Amino acid sequence: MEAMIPLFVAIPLISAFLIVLLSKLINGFHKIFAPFSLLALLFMAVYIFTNLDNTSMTYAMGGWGLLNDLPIGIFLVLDGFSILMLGIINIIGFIALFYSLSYISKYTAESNYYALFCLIIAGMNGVVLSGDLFNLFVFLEVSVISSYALVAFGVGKTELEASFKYQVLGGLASMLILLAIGLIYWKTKTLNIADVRNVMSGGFSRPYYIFVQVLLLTGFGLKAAIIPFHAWLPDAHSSAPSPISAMLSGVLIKAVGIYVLIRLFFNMFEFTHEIAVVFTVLGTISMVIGSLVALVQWDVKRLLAYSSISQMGYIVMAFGMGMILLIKGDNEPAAILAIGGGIYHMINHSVFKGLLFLNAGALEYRLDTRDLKQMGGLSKAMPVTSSTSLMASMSISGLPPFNGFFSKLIIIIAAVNGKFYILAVLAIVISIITLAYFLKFQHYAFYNRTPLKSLDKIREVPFPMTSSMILLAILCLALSLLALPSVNEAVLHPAIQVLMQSDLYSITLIP
Amino acid sequence: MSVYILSFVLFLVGLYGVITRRNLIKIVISLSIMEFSIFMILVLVGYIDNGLAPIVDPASGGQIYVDPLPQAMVLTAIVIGLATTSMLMAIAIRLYRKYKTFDIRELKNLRG
Amino acid sequence: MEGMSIIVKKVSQLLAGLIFVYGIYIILHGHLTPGGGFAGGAIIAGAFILLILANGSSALNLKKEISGSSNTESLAILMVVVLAMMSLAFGVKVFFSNFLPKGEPGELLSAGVIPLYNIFIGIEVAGAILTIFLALVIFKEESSK
Amino acid sequence: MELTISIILGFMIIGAIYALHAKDLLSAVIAMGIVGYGLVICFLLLKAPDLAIVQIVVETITLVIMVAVVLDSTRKEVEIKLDRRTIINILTGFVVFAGLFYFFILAIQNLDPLGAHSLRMSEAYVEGAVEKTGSVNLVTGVLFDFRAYDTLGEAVILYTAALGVLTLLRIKGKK
Repeated sequence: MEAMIPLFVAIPLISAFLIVLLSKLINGFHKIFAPFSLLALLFMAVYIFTNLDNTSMTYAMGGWGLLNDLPIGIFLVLDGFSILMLGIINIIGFIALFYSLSYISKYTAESNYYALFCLIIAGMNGVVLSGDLFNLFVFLEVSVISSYALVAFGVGKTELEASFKYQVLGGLASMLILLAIGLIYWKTKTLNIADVRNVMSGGFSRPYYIFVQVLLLTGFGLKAAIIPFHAWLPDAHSSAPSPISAMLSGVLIKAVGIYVLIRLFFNMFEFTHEIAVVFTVLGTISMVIGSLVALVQWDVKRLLAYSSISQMGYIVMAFGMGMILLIKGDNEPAAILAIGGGIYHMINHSVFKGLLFLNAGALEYRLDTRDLKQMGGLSKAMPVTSSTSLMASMSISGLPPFNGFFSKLIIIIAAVNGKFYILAVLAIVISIITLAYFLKFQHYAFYNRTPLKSLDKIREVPFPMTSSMILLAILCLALSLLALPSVNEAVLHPAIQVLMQSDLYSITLIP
Repeated sequence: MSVYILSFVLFLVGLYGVITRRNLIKIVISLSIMEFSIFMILVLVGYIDNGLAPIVDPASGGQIYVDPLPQAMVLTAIVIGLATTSMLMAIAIRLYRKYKTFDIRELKNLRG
Repeated sequence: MEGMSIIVKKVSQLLAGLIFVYGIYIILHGHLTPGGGFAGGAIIAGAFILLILANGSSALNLKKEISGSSNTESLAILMVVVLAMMSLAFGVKVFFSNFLPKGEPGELLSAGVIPLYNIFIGIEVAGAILTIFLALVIFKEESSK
Repeated sequence: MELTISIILGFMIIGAIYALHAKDLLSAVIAMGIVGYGLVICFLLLKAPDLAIVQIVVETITLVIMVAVVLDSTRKEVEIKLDRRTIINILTGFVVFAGLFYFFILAIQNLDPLGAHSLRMSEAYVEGAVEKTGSVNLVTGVLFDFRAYDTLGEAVILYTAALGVLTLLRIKGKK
């Protein structure tokens, strides 16, 4: 089973190259080949997930394993946390690609789109699997460079400007990350995440430690669009083609932003109280400001983009609370709840935010506008889009019985148990504000009657789009099963375990 | 340590450029300058006094060589830099065709 | 873009040939002397760029060239991945394993698969840089029509 | 050694500042090229001939691309008015930079000074590496054997950029 790990990167790479080569010769090759290769990835992820049972696997690239207990090659690491991320990436990726089959047909150079899509998946899988800092950086660049190109895929004014802004801020973030990697190598003489932890535990100077942490926090915070670093997100996510928005908002900011932050700050650095507080504060600020700005948006996709910032705030806040509780060390159940809630909400958010962006794409596909004021009364004309978006909206604003309700509930219970009463109140208030702006979205898009007169011309979107929306909506309902203790134990527990016992990661790799 | 500090000054010059310049080309130049400074720091880290360039002469033994790993990292980073610069230039030239200027303040379609 | 005078064209043809051969030398000796696939590939791309600049883009059929260079790079990088997975066929469950005999260090034919990687990476880099340059030139030509 | 490199770095900083303030975009691009070539000399002094070759070629190609773009469009720098907001921005920037600079000096205080680097993990890349990989050039050995996976990623990045540039420079986006 270990030999399957590098295939997560190799298969999408090979399919990208083959698509570029063969789509000129064989008509429609890309449309058949790309979904199948992503489906294969999805099956592999599910297969590994069912067989992993609470252990972690490592894979030494090139056969260069440990030499005198030092990792000299590149290690790929697959544990409970990364397999969850792999699952999310490949599920959302497959569904978004299936959706693209009809959505992208109005653009030119379709085959390049599919090739870039495979590259973005390959990059994210590489980031999630990598156990080596520099390798992580390289695959991060693969995924973000293909996302720069995909954001500007329509080559209109807005797309190009958004992509330029995204590239400049992304480039800045990459520079900060590379500088941090250089500083880490300077001190520890190693690049392996587990090995860095082992060396760092032998003592370090405090200013150095803080400087590196600040660089990494800023760099990956820019990729994750936590609030003061969010400036690029609303533009990039709203001007990209809708399946790409679903990928960016649903998966990319988590895989290259939150996932790496959590991995580094839980499993590479020792916890420090300052960083834990910074995490919590940044998360809270993102949560509040993101939702307040979303409230006044009239562009559907900008509204969704700001809501992404707000929901990312929930996740970061949950992990920050978990960190603080772990440092205090007297309230372990609450810490488990907080971290588990964070992971749960991360999974849920990628599903419902992906679905919402696909809904917005369906609206744009038929109406050619993203302005809420020009929509209205679409619930009859587009029943599937309307009903699935209603489910997603209820889910994101935390109404039972959808998945969003349970994950938010777990986070709030954790906050109460951990005596963060203000944060608990804020989380509830923001949840209500979220409900308010999604009610606005529902009302103006699907129920309000006034502006659109030629309603009878508008039909439901084609089959690939409706089926992928329905699939995600079912997933929204199904994921609420994770709230059941037994399912929770099986799915989320390995991931929580990796983060709770922060030494576990380095011990399993380097005994 | 003066070389490291000067390299970091170069980094700050690049950062200053990214923040204050309003010209698309100048922003690209600033990012390249930041890149250069990081390459410099990485190569400086790997340097060893009296070390030889990492090309082994099979005949002689017992020599000190400089650390090859940072050099491999910088090689990778140089190629990444080429990739990002060319992507940025492609977008810059397209934006110029649309707006007839490189001024970033003229790009008005984006808010906040 | 107009071409330059006949003297420049002839001299650049000569020089481009020399640069091309130098690039191949750098690639082939990547495991012995400084340089390798990346440097050599970029040098080869430089030779082509020199020819294009001297002859002028209007004189050449760039549409054909760009699809050729893009195909070449796809094929080359596909070969790199195939080479990386080749060791799976040899029964070792390891990617990027150096499965060929190492040979005598310092000889041209040594270091197992490393020279092969160098060659394919060199072709890929040359193709990629040339594709980027040609795309810029073609865009300039077509959008100014 | 340290002095020579410091002097070259000083020139690079001056070149960088000139590049950011030049009124003519062409001279800004050329000044950036000078900074890049200064880097090549530093690489040679620091015993990194592989990097020097790659950097000199890549820098030349970057320059060709940038000069082509600048000559095709405009050479004029945009006007920056020194109104109050800009001045406040620049001043806060300088405060932040001073803080970062101080922080950096504090952070690197206890790290190895130039030339005192010790090998730990990369010992394996030097000691007996020729027998392990068969490559006399250690950098090539690291690139294509010990860390060949990184190199694959790097080639993929260049490939992605080429594909991205092809995608971005289509004349028509929608059918």
